[in-house]
Amino acid sequence: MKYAYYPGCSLSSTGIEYDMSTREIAKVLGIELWEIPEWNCCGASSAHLTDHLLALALPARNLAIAEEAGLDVAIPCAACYARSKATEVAVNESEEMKKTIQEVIERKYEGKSKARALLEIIGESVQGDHIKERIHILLTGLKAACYYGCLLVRPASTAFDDPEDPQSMDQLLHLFGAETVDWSYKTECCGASHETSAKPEIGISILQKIFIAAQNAGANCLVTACPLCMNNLDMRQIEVEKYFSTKYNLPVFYFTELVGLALGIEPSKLGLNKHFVDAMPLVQEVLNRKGGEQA
Amino acid sequence: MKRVGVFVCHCGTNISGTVDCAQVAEAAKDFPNVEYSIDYKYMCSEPGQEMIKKAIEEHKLNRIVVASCSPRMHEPTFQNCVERAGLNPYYVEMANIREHCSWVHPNEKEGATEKAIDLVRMAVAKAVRNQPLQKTTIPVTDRALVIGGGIAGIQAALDLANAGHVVDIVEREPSIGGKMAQIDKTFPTLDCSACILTPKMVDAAAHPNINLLTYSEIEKVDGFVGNFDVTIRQKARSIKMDVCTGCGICMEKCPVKVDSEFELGLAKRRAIYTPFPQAIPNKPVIDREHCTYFLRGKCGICSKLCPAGAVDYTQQDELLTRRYGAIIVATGFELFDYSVYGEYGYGKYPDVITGLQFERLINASGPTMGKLQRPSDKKEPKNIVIINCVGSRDEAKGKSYCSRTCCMYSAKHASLIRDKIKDSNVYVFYMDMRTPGKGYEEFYDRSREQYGTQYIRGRVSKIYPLNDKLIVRGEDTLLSQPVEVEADLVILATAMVAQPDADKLAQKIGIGYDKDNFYTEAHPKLAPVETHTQGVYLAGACQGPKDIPDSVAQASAAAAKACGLLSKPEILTEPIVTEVDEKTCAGCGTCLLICPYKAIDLKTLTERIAGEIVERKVATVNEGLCQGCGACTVACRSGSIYLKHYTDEQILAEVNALCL
Amino acid sequence: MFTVQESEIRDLLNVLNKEYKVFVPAKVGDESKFVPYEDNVEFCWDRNVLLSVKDKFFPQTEPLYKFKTKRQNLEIEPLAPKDEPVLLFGVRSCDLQALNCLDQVFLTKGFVDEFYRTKREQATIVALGCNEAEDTCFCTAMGVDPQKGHGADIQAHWLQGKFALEALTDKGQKIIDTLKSYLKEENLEVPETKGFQLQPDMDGVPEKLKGMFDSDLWTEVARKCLNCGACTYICPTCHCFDMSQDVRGEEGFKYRCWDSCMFEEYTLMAGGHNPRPTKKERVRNRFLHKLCYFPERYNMLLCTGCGRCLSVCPVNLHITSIIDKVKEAN
Amino acid sequence: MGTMEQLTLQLRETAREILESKKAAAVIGWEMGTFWYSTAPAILTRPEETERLVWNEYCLNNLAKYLLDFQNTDEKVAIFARGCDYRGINRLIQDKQIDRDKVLIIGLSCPGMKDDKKARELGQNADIPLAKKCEECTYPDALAYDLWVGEPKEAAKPAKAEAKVFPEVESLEQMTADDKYENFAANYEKCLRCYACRNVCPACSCRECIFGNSSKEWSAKANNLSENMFFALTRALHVAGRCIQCGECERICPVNIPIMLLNKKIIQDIDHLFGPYDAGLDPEDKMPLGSFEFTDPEEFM
Amino acid sequence: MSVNEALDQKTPTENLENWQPKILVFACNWCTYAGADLTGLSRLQYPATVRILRVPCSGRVNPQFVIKAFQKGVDAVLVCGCHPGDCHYTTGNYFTRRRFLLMRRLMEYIGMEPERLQASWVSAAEAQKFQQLITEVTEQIRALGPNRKLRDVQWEQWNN
Repeated sequence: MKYAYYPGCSLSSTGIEYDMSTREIAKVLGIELWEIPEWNCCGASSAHLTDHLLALALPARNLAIAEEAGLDVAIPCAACYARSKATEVAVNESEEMKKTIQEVIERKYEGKSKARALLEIIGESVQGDHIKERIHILLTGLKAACYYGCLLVRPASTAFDDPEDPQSMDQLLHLFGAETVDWSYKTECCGASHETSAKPEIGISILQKIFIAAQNAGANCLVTACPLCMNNLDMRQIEVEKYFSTKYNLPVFYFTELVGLALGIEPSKLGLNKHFVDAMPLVQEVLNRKGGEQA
Repeated sequence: MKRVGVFVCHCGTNISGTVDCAQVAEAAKDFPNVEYSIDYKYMCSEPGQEMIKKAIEEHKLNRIVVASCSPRMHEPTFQNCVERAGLNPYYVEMANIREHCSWVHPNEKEGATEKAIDLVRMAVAKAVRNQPLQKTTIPVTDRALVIGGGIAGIQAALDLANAGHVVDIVEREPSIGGKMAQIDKTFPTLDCSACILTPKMVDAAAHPNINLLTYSEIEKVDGFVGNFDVTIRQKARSIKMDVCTGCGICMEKCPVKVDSEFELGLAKRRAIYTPFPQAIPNKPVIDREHCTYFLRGKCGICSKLCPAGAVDYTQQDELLTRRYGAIIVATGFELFDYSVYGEYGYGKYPDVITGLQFERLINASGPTMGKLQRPSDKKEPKNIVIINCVGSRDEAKGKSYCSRTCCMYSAKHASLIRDKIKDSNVYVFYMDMRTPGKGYEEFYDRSREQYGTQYIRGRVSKIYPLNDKLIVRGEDTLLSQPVEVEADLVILATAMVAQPDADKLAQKIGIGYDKDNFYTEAHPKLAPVETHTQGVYLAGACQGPKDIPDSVAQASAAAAKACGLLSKPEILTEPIVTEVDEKTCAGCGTCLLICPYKAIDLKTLTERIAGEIVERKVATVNEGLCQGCGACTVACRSGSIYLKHYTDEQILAEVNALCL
Repeated sequence: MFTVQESEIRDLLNVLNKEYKVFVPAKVGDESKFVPYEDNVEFCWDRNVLLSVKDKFFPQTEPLYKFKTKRQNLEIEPLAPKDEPVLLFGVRSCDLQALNCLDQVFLTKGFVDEFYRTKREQATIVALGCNEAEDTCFCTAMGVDPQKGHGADIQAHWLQGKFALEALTDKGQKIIDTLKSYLKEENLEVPETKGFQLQPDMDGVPEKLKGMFDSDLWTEVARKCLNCGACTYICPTCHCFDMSQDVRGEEGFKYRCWDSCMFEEYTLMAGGHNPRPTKKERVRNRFLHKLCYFPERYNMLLCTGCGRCLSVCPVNLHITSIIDKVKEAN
Repeated sequence: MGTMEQLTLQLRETAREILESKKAAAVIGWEMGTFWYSTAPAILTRPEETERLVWNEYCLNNLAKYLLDFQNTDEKVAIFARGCDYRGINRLIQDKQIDRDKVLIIGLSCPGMKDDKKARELGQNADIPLAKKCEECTYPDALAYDLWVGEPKEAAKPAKAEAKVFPEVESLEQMTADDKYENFAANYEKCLRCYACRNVCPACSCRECIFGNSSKEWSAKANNLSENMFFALTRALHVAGRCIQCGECERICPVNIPIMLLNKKIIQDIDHLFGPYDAGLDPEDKMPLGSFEFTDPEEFM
Repeated sequence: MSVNEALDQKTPTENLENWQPKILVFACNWCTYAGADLTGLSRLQYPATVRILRVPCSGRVNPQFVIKAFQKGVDAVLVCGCHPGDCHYTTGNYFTRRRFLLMRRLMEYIGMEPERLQASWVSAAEAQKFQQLITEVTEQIRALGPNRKLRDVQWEQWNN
């Protein structure tokens, strides 16, 4: 299967591990990723706060290039995916909006090339038993709290999973032998940009609720599919621990990193060594178990 | 020989102000078949009508054309006038030269007069072709059927019975009482629901004119107003009603325990059961799906223990067909299935219950004998959250309409809890408080001020369990900040929806229903309890969400309407109905597809054709059902079915007259 | 015999057109019929026209008189038939024989139809011989000479690219005299018409048919008939008509229009009884009328073998096979 | 021996066996007509008559409507059925004029019949084109049958339904209003009102047609352009949603009026307005003008 | 005598100015007829070119009446009824909608100007809409001039 690949700004910077692990597991899973040449920023939250047409036009250019190549677009980051999906729906729903967008980006975009979340694509590509031979090690010992965040499965009308109780990441990890916990903060807000705003304590209290819920559910790590969630959960975990003088020690993974691990890809290639909350001990633990329970 | 009289009315100056009535009358003289033509100031007045009568005698007229106002206004007047002069009322034709002519062409005098002449010419052409029509009578069987034994059905039946009519109540459950029997107190007076309901149930059971057909369903409805042939399926109770004394021994000893529908899953019942203690008839029923005897042929304890020997496993469903003059549909409502809401836990959390389940918990004859306790751990709840508009006013996942009653019964629940558990905190999440009835606003004020219920205007976005509590996250739009309540119990005020099989019953009876499967009334303001099908009336929540006072009011209204119908041995039917020319009808059945009233059927005709006895199918119209819309006449290619008073020839005559 | 080159026929017709309203057989779309002569007309000399000249004398719809009713009294205003000298150029023998049949009906036995008569008198007919028969033709079997038109004023032949004219009546002679300048006196040999595929043997058939009213031949024959009116409306000899009126208020026109014995309403009586209720009776009546009743009354067959009914009938029900079956019937 | 000759023998054998064993009171097929290019419907009741049956490239007539002649007998009637006959039979069943269990359908695989009028012009050994109606045929074979003549064939499923478009209707639609009217008037100026198109049409099964009954005042017996157009438009409306596109009306019109132009226009409009629909495929389906949808297109708001 | 020559006698094209279009309106008794009454009650004006023919339901209007009307010399036909869903007989106008969706396309197909056959749902309360509708249709038909198509001119042809 071939997809146009839209990494987005985070995956070229703070979310580099997401990009590295995505490319690695794509190779193994036989998914060809064609990075959109000169892709432009998707506008994320800042665009649609300022101008509706701008918010729709920015992702439209990327989709248009993908459409010229006849490919759907694989989008790892939840925010880029949400914005691209909004554009695709807007163009398909109203002829008149399609015309205005085409004028603005000076390209043809008919809405045929679809914006697809990477989680959805990977979920589909591992169906069927051909994946069994590819698994090198089972992720036994991992008790993951899958954290979908606010954008990935909303709005309900275009979501690819249940907005209240999403299961796609849980099922994916089960395939690779990981255990996931049932907890109620799957789709709660991660504080987004509040940390950097005037009142960081709002963000910190939101994060604290997530960590407590995950701990109560018995999880020993968090798994996410959005660089901003990763940013807050991983980077700010220490800050929250200091603020509330408590210890969570919950490493945070991108689901692509765990899939890579299970496929036997070398941890450093997946960027597992780049986390703030040191993830290596847990990774090592899982790897050590490798001897016993080979798939 | 057709002799037409034309009478042009001035209507004071309403018509003559623009139309030259004398010229119209003059012009009408040389229309074909016109014998007499006159214009006069007020045709509809007493002298005007006298003039018509005199002209009929003098000139032996047998067709009358009145050029005046709209027939929707004075057609009956002139029809009666002509009838008094001994002429068939359907020989009258009106030309609307006021609303459609003089009033709308004030400064085109010449054009208006010419138009008036044209309209009179059309009316004359039609009148000449009009046939005498007689209003036919159809017999009315003096017996009413009430479908549904809830408060609405019971009230309607009592009113009809007290008016001296025989009434059958058909109730699907083993006992009458409906949803009201499950309710603890009723707003706004907080008087006990059973106390005001059970007496009426007893009256209904005891009333000589009322027959209760419980544990029965409607199988088929044929016929038409005054003559509905209804087939009722009396499901086998496996109990001989006449022998059973209702002592209840069987119910104690039956080994099988099953979720009680009446208790909404909060308590169990036996395989042989009565839904609730005050059930009427207070005789049990065997639930054959769960009774061991019926499943594996063993047990039979109840029949052994029954002192009166009333248990009879061999009983079968019985089909009973009776003829009724009128039908009152009072099948009530069902609660919205809130499991579509992931926000409230998809129905997984035991301590999230519906308003009706709460009514059972707090009801003295309920599973907990009125002691409010959490279904999960039976503890007494302290913090209770009530959420309004669950499923109502929500086009995305629920129903678009407001269910009218939830605000009031949520206020009632809050007051009851606060009254029962003094140190409890009750939070009600609402969007708008709707208190339309008498004493309703005061009741809401009392629940807030006197009972101390805390009303939070905002939606609940999520409920999730934390240890043994339920965290209710919502928003207070008045304080514009998020709100979180650690609740012990959450009560959802779910929407009122139509019964799941409401559309099937509607199709059986032949009445309309809307997109939410509530039955459609003939006219929302002018005929709220009637339906488009003559003789079928509506009462209670089956017509739309409503509370007990409105249901009872509608029940009495429907009973009054039914009395109006049943009080007469026969009723007159409108003669403008269709008729079939059996000689040319080929029995193709296309008209059957068109008729909205199922008034047309195919019958077999035996006749001699070219020396052979032959049987063939032809259409036949049931004059009682046909409302005279005429849609079938257009579908009939050979013109074999025609609408009296609006036949093809009559309408063509008008079209031809238009262009002479 | 006088001849004119085919190429000059248009000039000849133009001359005639000055004095008469000339009609010529022409191809119009997929059909062929007699149309008033104009320069751009596409002639149809090689075969007989589909629509015969019947409707020039007996039009499908013809107003007879105008009436006005006022209360009880009635005024009738007859419609004067238009006097318009007409010349039909190129009428085949079978159609002329058909015209002869119509003459019997409309002009003899003590009743003369004025409308028909005036049109018949005003018409000058130039017959045209047939060189080659179509597959559906069988006029010789019906006693019609394809090379000699009955009752024509001039007999023409289309031979070797020329038209040979021969006067049969003094009216025809006068016309030939007026056209002298175009004509050359020469005698051409008129060949015998060939190519007849159908040769029904008519002798004894009318008498035999007298006794065959109840034969079940008719049930068999009528099974496939659709009972449409195509054969009767295309047949040059069928002459049945119905009367109707076009009324506007108190005035109206009474008019005559073709009717077909194949239609159920044709014999439907007021009370609803129909002496010919099914298509068997109607098909039987049509053939008996043509081959038995008409000869009995006018001793002339009411079928001239033009073959139009055969080419038009949707179910290939044709008179020659009926004649053969009648011959075979015992 | 071409397959058609073999099939003719099988046809006769099947018919003879049916009549002898009294499985059906009559067999409806085709027999040779006067000329090599003409055939005619044959309604046979005696076994020896089955020798007349034929199956060649000129079996053009639609046989379905002859079943109406057997309405009053309660024995079965056998009928050879190509695709258009089968749709005609369903048309009569859906109009309740015959019932399915009184008809013995003998399916035939139809190769498409030749144009008999062209055959008469071009002669025997010329290359004769298919009849117009067979060129446009969408269902050459019966979709359901009791017997089958020729090599067994599993019943074809109805084609994937999508809205049909007819080129000649499209081209007519482009013309200006006056040209369209002139074309329409020129066609119906020729009409003789012989009603052959009505009598052959399986969708026209009224006991008494309004055009055959002057008491109905719908039409005058006079033959003028206006009345002819009224007849044409009314018949088009009467068969709307019911015409099975057998093309017989156009084929047998004595004056070659392109009658199907009206029917095809209505069929095309029905497909686009109410969803693709082929009349006469299944007697149980809903006739477009005998039903409605709440979501029908709305142009009159 | 061609169609057009005959018609010239009937409506000579010279004096087109004082020619009044003749428009036939089929109005259903429960909605549009009542709406027209309301237009009168509210004294809203519209041109006197329209003749309203009352039918019980728009479902009663046979498309053959429309052809007959054009034959007799009407210049335009308007079929009016209740809005779908409001029909007094519950489903009458749903059939009207299907019949006249087809009929309008058929008439346009044979060359009739689309403005000459229109359909519109007018409820008993839409007096304004009825007035506007009649005014608009009248202007459209005045622009088109008298209708020559489908006209029965036999009467004129026989008269001279």
